[in-house]
Amino acid sequence: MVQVGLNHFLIVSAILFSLGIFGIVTRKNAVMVLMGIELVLNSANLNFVAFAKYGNFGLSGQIAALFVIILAAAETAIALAIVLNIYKTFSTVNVDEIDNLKE
Amino acid sequence: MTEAVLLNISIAILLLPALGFITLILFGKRIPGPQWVGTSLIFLALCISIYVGFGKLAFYAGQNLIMEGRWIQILNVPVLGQVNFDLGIKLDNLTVIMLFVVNLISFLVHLFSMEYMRGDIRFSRYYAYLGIFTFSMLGIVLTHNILMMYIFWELVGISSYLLIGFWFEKKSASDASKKAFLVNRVGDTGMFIGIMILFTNYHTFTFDTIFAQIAAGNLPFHSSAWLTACGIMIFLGAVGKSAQFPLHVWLPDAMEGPTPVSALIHAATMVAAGVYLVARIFVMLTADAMLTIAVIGMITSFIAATIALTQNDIKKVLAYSTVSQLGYMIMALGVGAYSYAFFHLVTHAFFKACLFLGSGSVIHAMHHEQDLRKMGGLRKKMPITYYAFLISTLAISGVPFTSGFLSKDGILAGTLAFGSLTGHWLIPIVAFLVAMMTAFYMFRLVILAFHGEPRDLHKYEHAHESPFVMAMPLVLLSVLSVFFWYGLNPFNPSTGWFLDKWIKTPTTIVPQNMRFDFMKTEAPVAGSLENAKAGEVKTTNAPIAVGAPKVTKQNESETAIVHSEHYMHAMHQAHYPAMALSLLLGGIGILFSFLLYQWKKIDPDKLAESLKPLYKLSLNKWYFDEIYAATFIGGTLAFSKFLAWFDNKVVDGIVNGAATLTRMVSKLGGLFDHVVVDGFVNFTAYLSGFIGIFFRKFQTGKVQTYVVFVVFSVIILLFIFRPFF
Amino acid sequence: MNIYDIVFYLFAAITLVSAFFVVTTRNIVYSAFNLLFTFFGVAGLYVLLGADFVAVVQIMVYVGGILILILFGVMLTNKITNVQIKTGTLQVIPAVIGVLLLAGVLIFKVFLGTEWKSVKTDIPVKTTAFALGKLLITDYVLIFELLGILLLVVLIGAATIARREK
Amino acid sequence: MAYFPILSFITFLPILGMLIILCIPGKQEKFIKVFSAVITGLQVLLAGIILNSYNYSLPGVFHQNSYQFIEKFRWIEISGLSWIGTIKIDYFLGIDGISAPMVLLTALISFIATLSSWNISKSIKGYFALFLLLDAGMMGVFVALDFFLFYVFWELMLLPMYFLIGIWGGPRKEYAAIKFFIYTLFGSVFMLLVMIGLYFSCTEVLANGTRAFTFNLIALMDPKNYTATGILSPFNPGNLRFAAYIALFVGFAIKIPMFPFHTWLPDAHVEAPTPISVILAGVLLKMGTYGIIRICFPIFPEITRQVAWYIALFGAINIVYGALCAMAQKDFKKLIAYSSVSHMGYVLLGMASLTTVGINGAIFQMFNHGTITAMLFLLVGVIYDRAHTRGLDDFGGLALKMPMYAGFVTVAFFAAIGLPSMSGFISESFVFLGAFSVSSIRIITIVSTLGILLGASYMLWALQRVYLGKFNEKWSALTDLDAREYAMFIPLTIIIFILGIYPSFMLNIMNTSVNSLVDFMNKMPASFSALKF
Repeated sequence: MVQVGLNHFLIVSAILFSLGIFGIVTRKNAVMVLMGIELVLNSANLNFVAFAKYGNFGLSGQIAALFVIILAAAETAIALAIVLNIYKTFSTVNVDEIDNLKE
Repeated sequence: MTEAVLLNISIAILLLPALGFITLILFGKRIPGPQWVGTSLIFLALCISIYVGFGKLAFYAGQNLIMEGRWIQILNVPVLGQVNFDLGIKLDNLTVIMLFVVNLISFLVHLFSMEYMRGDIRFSRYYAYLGIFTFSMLGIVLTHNILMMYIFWELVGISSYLLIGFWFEKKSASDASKKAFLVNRVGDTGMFIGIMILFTNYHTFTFDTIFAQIAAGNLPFHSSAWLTACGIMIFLGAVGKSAQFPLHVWLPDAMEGPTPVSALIHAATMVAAGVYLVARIFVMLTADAMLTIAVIGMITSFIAATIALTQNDIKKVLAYSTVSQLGYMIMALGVGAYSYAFFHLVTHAFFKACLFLGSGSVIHAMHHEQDLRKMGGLRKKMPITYYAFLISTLAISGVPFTSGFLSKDGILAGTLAFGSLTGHWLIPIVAFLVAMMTAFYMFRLVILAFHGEPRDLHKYEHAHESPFVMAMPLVLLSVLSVFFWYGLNPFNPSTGWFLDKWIKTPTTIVPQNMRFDFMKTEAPVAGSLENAKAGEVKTTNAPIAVGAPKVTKQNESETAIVHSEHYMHAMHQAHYPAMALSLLLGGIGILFSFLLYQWKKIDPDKLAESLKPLYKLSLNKWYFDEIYAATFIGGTLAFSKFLAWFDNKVVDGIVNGAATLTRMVSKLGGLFDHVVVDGFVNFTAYLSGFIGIFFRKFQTGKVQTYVVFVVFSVIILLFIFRPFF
Repeated sequence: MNIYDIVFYLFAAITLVSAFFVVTTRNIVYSAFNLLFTFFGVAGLYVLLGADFVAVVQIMVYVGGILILILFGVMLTNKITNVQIKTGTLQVIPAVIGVLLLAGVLIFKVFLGTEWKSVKTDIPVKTTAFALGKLLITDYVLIFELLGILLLVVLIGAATIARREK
Repeated sequence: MAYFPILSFITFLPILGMLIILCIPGKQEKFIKVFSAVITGLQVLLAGIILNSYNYSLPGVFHQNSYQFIEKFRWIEISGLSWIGTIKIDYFLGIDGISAPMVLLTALISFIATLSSWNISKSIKGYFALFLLLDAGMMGVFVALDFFLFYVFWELMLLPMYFLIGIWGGPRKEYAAIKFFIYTLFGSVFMLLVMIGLYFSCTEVLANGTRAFTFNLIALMDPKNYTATGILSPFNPGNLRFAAYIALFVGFAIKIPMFPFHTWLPDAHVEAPTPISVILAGVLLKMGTYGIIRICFPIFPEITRQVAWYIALFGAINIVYGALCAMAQKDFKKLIAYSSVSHMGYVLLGMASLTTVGINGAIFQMFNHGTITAMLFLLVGVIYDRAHTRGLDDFGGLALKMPMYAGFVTVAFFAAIGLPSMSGFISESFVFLGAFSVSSIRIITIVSTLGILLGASYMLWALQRVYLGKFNEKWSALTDLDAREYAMFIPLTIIIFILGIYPSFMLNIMNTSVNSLVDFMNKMPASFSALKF
């Protein structure tokens, strides 16, 4: 078994990313979709940090990760506000029933 | 009296009837008394023609006067140089005599018609037609070239068409006029071919120039056969117009026209035009052509005479007698008795016109009854008509002291001489037979109409002598049928001025080896050669401007060289036997008719019964009409029907078939287009629609679906951009 | 296999397993709690990567902020009295295929297929907070300020959107 | 002479008239009719002016300088087309003795057809607009001296004719119109092919001394202008001149119409309205023979001499066949249509003689047939207007009821059967005299003289059936001619008689040109062999 290195982290990140995508795609509930997005963002952050360590980029990777976290928080706040609004409008948060984009 | 004056006033003779025609056709309905317009103009023409005739015969009897002017001129023709179509008139003795004859008879017919045609709904039109006819006939007589002759020939045809069909309401009249025109056209077509032969070789139509060329040895297409053919072709025109076998069928039918018209056209003038034409081309006829002509004339005279024996319609008898007499003249030309043929033409014109006008007078008196079987005894009611008719009948039967005796005897002598010289004895035999039959049927006519007891009392009661304008022409014409107008010797015309001074047989100009033996001359005739040279010079003269006609004089004595001594001798020898024989046979004929019809010694019906097949043949005119109807007319009509069918079904069928085929191909193409090409297009549309529908499924409006796409796209893009690891 | 490796695998396992449950559990509340473990796991991995400050921020922001927000969202949109808090799933099979493909591609094609120029550096065992703070107010000051404004806008915006309109 | 583009004027005047008519509201029917009559009348006037200032001594034919009223300038010029180089098409008009009678005829017949169009009731505006367009096309064909221009006018005439038959025609008008159109188009396609072939075989010296391909008909007549390798060049040993000649001839023969391409004619005539029949018989048929004389003969003289016998043969077939078919017809118009076939046979026969007299006769016959047949169709139109039937057996004795009409009928019929003193006689005689003088076609000519006889037969038979005999009481309501009809017939009658009595009137116009043409035809093959043809 090889020593844990960059690739290990990348693999973890990849799997996490995939799971996040899976969540986004499969779940009906808008909140669940939001959770999937958080997973994806986390996987991205993991990559940033991993490259920051192994890629000799100094701390810039970590800074980016920080920014992403901040954006994720903002995004979640806005998204949840929207979800609430949707719920008020459609009385549901199931995304498959909300297909107004179609028209 | 110069020649120019004579020529110019002859043009006036020609144009006066034309003037009458134009005036009457345009303003006829507005002119009161249209008959006076036509009659006075023709009277003027008659006076002038007498003047011309007198001037010509008295001062220029030995010369031909010619005036010509350019009609159509084609310059710079490749190879030929210059081609001229001339208009011209030629005054020779033949012409001036014919001018007089035509004008006189025309005038008398005009006069006669005033009473006869009074009250007809197209009275002015009738006089207009008479005018155009006289004009055309005079044109034939006057012209100096064969094209003009053809032109007037056709015009005569059309005027005869108009006059025969004058009462066109009658089907029979319009049929007859059509038949006359078409049968004439058959002959005319042949004549035109003859003209084409001449023009092709000589590039001119002028008789004298053509004859000069032939005399100089320049034969058509350098072949004597063509010369013969040319003569026969032109003779075909005469066959048509002079009602010769086999084109004689129109003339009896032409009696549907008014009777004065029959007198003018179908007895005296128009039908004589054929004889006149043959006389004009006489010099260029070869022995073969002449023999053909003689045989045709013989057949015609015989057939017509046999038919005339049994006809019951007064005009039909006269019509067939006319055909028979025309056959005589043609036969005379064929046997070389040129002068007697023309002589007979003139005498026949007078007595036949008299006979027709007499029959017109009878018909008029009998209220348009033409059947001989319903007449009889009219002698007492119509003495003037009777005596005029009788004199003419004597003339046509060849009784001495009449003009007919003189001319007929000459012809018989000619045939006899011909028979003795060439061995063609059939011709004189038939000629004498016909003379006998003529005497018989003419007296039959007279006896049935004028002698005996009236058979139709009702009509007889109303019959009356015709008024002056109808009687006067009869008297005049019967007087002209007496011998002393033509010569003082009542038994030998050749010493009279008519034949001695005026009419002479011209020398034929065909090569020696193509003549009858008796027409050969020992040495080439100097005059004709000289004439030939003169003719040649004339054609190369500087072109004459239209409107300034050239007048030439020709010395006739040079051209008028008579037959060889041999022939003259034979002719002289034949004269008295012929006279005796004709007198005998004529007497037998007259006697028979008296036996049959006057004294009733023999019952004609029984005779007819005993000779039934012959009688039927004669009565039905040898079935010529039926045969022609079955063969030529029926054949042409059937062929035209077939061709119309062929055209409609086959030719057009091919076209339509091609169209149908094209349409089928195009349908196939359309089908291909529809199924394959269009199918492909539709398939594409369907496919894109299908794809659209397919992709529409992805366009769900759901964010998640889009995410899926994004993911797949990313995968694909990754594969695309990073393929190598 | 040293202790570092063991810790890594531990955290990785926590992260992935809990993440798996996040996306597969039908009950939304369970998902939310599983998400908590995932965040922790990731935070642990950050630590292993020498990013202590980021790890702390991760826990504070995600666990303390975002997760709470999500729970609020769950609560507000699903009646708590409603027993059925489960959520349905969509397009599971294409999603599974797609995700497997994606994971495969990412792992084998991108990450393992790329020859990363990895530099083995020993990260000093000291906090990175100081250095990060320095970077934030020097090199990245503009972004830092912009993010501040963004957060303000989000604050107002979220409030506005979520506000019940009458 | 002060330069005045009189030919352009006479050609485009009707188009101008058409444009004006298109601007007039369709309800102004009377005005449209009068206006069209004025336009065509002006055309006659112009034709008269042309005739008046025509110089009889200039031959034309293949001397460009001796054409008259020439208008020539570059019309289309497209340069830089790879191997073709430059396409140059001239607007080139001019007349000589061959086209001058046709110009006169076109103007005259158009005017008379306009008068006879008075009874058209359907869509007056469209009718007269198309009619004038047709007029322009016909006139253009006769004055064009550039092959391309000729072709343009040829096609220009086709389309209005199609609509005039197809819209204003009788019961089977669509069939007839389509048949006419396809037939003619079929011919045009051949013509187009040959035209293009000739273009790429012949060059012309330009003003700047260089040579360029040309459509100029006069340049095409001169063998010196041909390139060594052109597909239709006489100097190319493998040239296709014979095939091209046949193709071109067929193109024209359809128009004549020559047996066996004649079947469109009876249909077109029967279905077309009277004035269109008049135009069709009077002018359109002449375009075929005109094309042969103007294009086939001088451009392919050596082949013309080779095939002259066949042309004569077809002429004779036309004469006899047409006459026999006419005899069997029951429809008056069809009878006259077939008589046209027969009469156009004379033109073919005369042309085939290649003699001055024959070709003079042929061109003269073209003119005479134009006037005589036009008159015949007008006469049929008169009873058709009144009785609405054309069956020959439906009538009888009309001469009693309509004597003036019957008078004109008699004149026209006798003119048609070539009675002397009427124009038809001169032309037919010339044709026969010319043809007979050529030994190879002598027998054919003799057979053709049957036409004289057969022509008289069917004409007189028809005359008898319709006009003579007992009056058919069914038609007692018929009236005699009115003033407008007199205005149509009197000029034609006068022309028929004048040209019959003094034919030099017309013969002088064409004579010089015909002589020149015959001379050219006779010499040309010799000079080809001198040029190693």
